[in-house]
Amino acid sequence: MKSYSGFRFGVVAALALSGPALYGIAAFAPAANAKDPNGLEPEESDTATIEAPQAGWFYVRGGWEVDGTAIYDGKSGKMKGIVASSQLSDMAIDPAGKYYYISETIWSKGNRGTRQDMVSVYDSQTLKLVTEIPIPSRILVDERKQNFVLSADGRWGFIYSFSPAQAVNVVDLAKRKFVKTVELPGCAALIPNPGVGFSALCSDGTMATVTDPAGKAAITHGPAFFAASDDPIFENFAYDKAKNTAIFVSYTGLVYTAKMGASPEVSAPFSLQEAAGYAPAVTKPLSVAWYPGSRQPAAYNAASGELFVLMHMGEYWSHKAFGDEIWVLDVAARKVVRRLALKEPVGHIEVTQQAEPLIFVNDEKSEGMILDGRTGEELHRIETAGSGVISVASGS
Amino acid sequence: MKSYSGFRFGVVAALALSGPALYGIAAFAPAANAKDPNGLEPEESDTATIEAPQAGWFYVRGGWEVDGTAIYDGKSGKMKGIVASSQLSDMAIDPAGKYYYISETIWSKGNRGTRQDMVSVYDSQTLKLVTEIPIPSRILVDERKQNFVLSADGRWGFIYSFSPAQAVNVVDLAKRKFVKTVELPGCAALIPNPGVGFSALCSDGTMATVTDPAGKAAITHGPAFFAASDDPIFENFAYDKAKNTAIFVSYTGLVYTAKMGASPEVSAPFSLQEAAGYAPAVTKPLSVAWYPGSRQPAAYNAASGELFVLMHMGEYWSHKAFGDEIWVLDVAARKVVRRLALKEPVGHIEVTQQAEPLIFVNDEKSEGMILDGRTGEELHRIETAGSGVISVASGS
Amino acid sequence: MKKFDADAVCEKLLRKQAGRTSRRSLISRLGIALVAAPVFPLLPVSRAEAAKPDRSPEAKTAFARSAQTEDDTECTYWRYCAIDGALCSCCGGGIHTCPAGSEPSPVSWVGTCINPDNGKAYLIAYRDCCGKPMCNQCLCDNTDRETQLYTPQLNNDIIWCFGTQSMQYHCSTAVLVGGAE
Amino acid sequence: MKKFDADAVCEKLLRKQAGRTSRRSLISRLGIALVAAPVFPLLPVSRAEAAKPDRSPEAKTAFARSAQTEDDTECTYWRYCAIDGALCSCCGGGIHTCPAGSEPSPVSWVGTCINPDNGKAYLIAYRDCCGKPMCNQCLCDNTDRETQLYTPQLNNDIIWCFGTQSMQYHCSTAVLVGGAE
Repeated sequence: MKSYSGFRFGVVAALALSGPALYGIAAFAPAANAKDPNGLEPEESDTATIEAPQAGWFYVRGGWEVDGTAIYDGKSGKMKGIVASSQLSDMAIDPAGKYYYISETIWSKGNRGTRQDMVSVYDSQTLKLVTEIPIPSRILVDERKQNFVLSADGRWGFIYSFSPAQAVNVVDLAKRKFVKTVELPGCAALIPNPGVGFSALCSDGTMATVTDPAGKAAITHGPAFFAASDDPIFENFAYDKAKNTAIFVSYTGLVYTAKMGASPEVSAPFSLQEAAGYAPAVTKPLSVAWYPGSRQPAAYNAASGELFVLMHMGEYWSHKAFGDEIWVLDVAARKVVRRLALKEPVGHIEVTQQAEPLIFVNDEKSEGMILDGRTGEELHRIETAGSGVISVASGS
Repeated sequence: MKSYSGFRFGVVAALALSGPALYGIAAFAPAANAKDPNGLEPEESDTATIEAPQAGWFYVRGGWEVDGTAIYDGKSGKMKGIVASSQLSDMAIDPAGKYYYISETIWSKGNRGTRQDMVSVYDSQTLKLVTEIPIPSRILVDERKQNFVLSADGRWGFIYSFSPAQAVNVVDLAKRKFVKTVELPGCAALIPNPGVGFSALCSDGTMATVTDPAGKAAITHGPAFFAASDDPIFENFAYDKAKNTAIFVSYTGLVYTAKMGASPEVSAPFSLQEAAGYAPAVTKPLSVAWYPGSRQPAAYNAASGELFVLMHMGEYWSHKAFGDEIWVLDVAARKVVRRLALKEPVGHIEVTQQAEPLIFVNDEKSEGMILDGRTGEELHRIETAGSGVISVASGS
Repeated sequence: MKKFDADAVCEKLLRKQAGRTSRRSLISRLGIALVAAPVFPLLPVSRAEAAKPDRSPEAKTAFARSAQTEDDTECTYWRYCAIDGALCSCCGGGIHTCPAGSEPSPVSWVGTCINPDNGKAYLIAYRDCCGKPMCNQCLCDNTDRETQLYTPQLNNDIIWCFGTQSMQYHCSTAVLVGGAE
Repeated sequence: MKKFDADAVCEKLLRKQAGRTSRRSLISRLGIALVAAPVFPLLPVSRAEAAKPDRSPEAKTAFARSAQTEDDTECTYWRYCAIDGALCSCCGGGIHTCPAGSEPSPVSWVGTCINPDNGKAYLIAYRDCCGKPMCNQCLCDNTDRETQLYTPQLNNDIIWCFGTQSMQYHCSTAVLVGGAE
């Protein structure tokens, strides 16, 4: 019987055309009604749309070999959809909430053929590709969010490039075209600088500021303020939009804040460990202490002014070690106000910009955990959530 | 210091050009000698070559999201290299040992753009891409070796296509060009048929034989011999080159042999379970028995005439369940001569064509295990070996 | 176990399709399969057995005996008796809804699943949603009456993305097509 | 800790390169970085400290204290103090040999690693082998003196495949360039 009906089904299957193309499908009379949340009427296929970016959503990159950036609703822990994103791509979210921008590099034959660098533009509600904006180049590196940032008004996209010359490609997102390449030797980690352009951290310990990047693109360097090779600052900085202030953490746990502007002013640093009642951590070996670390070590909630830092016990130069605790730093008070223990070490952290924030962390095995931002209580656990960097839509 | 020397190193690093391009590197005087297997002299970069396909090698596809087909030496358990192979690709090995052929489908922009179907030709010793042979189409499905087979002399490649019409694309591998498409409705699983063309299994329970596929491509069907939907034959057949015989196993464990030729002759089947002293397994529910199953359930060693079948306890329609034991069937004697217990369930099995064969099995977590073909003793365990289908170079 | 009239359905479907041009190339390819179909001899056992559906507990597969009708984000949901892949219900879509940005394939493999609430069998079309990276949520691989590539419409390994803009596999839906009796 | 003359080396390397055309475009890009280099002020602390290398056990990193010289297929092999990725020694290649079909990148990030047998520091070039799918064997991520992208030559996350036919990352080698003193 199965060989018979199976084969005949095949003909039907090959013709079971979906959706509006086919109403003939109603020719099947549904069987008697029975309890089922989905009903037992013949159905048509359709496609969902989703809301514009929400304050409670997390965006999680799949990982090295896993394409896509999954959107999770923090409250329910459910997936909303996936933004297509290829290996080593970076995502930026339109501040107006209309688009997701993916900066990516695709070869015409997978691992060979013609290199194609582009910003792929996705509609935020249909998640459909709107257009591609070709760009000349970009850096190929994983686990970074600072290689593709937007101006506060969403007009300009700044894409870091390393060929191996260091530069920034400027894209006009309104006109959807590449504008120019600004050479920026010795610097990386693009920092928003509203009304000015953008800034970056440099290997000479300074911050560089690029004024009018789409125009004259003047580059100025402030004074050296950190030891770029001795005690590097994690590129994974935080940014407080309302205060127009960037917050940095160094490998030893020095916390710097920078008031952005044409000439950013950097504060004298303070020690994260001292803020928790410990001695400051040092750069020399054989000194075991709590250090910040992992792939995405810090996240910031502007509403509370709290910085969430992944910490682990170790020696200096263990800056990629996964975090065993989250230290919650009140940046203004220079005080660690909470320490949240983690059930297992995690490699990335992000926090929503809500008054009662949610935390997302993930580990090497792609396990994602949504935690209460105050208590650290685990609210949801998501298998194969993605093992890459985590983003949130910026708060208002 | 680090910031200083680090920066200056950068300049050096950016200029540390490799290999023959740069002898200036000898300007560094090596430090005093000390014990080290690799020496302490300045070195130049080079690239390895490997031997032509060896009887003791295994070829393991990475898996769904993992590109590449890794070559492992069975004796040492070491990787020899990787043949580039993209998602859903199939590999065939040139019987003369000169080339690896990858039948693959690549879009010009990853998940979008122009579809490109091709046979990519790799030199077996340099593993470099020699050329690409465009073909019109191929099936997109994972976990199969029967969708790309070669003629015994290596002249012709037969590539299964499903668009959703069923067909076979014939490629002239000597002239490196696509020849023609042979429509083959209702059939799949390409079986070598030396001197004739190829054969295939069909949904009507017959075997189809395509004579002179590159020429007139005449299709004949033999009598129906299996119940294609009731008790399907696993496509993962075995083939004995010396005897020109194909060996098939059905979901319930019926074993068929087919003497290939212009009109293949299929034997009456026997029960694998009976061959092990059990009652034959059945198709009806609630009957728990040992069933064959998994993704690549059977492998054959022609020297001993032994078929290695992955078996699990379960009910009918559990044909994808991973194997807990390997049953070694002496096909001619119709007797299960050994049962090898596995430490954990595995999804694929392959065996070398040596007089003292080695077995390769792998699991969902990409763990690869090399076992002694007689005792089942674990000789090597390879982490992230690949989770896809396993191949060996065909014996002489 | 299934006795709807496939020939009549095919004819209806074809007539509906005849006037449409957008899927013409697809149809012409399908035409091949249709024309070829009558060539295959049907096994004599088939018609006899088809006349006597047996829905007794003893005739149910292991899947059917433990299937439920409450939660379509679990592999045990009754319609998933032959699904393979990520459940669209876990990926921002639904039982017959593709997640945003993906597109349902017009052709699919099928299963015949028994609803435990009423004991009746239904024809389920497992339409893949295509054009987004694989959704790695709720991976299931159920295999009731699942066969090999020579019977493709009953094989759940094939990437069933035909006639879609992109053939990238995203997730699978389980669309109720009708009663299978 | 390191005191070889980088300027002199650079000059030598550049002179060697001048007559070659195949890598011209690469060189011209490198030119940018070289020209830009002198602009950066050097931190005053640097020169003073650089004069006093300290190789006492107390000055060794955790990696250096447990490094070995016997087995280059282990992450603890001394040269791997700042490697990130798959060891080519486990992938059919060797400590300075790319596996068949892959190609060494002419540029790389570097590490300064201490050989425990003689206590001396060496400059190691971590040249990526490119053009084959990622080799998933012997994955290591050691981070002695590893920094961020603004100091790219000391960053081990970048795909260091420049001037190669394909930029696909396959595995990493640890080529001994010379003594770091």
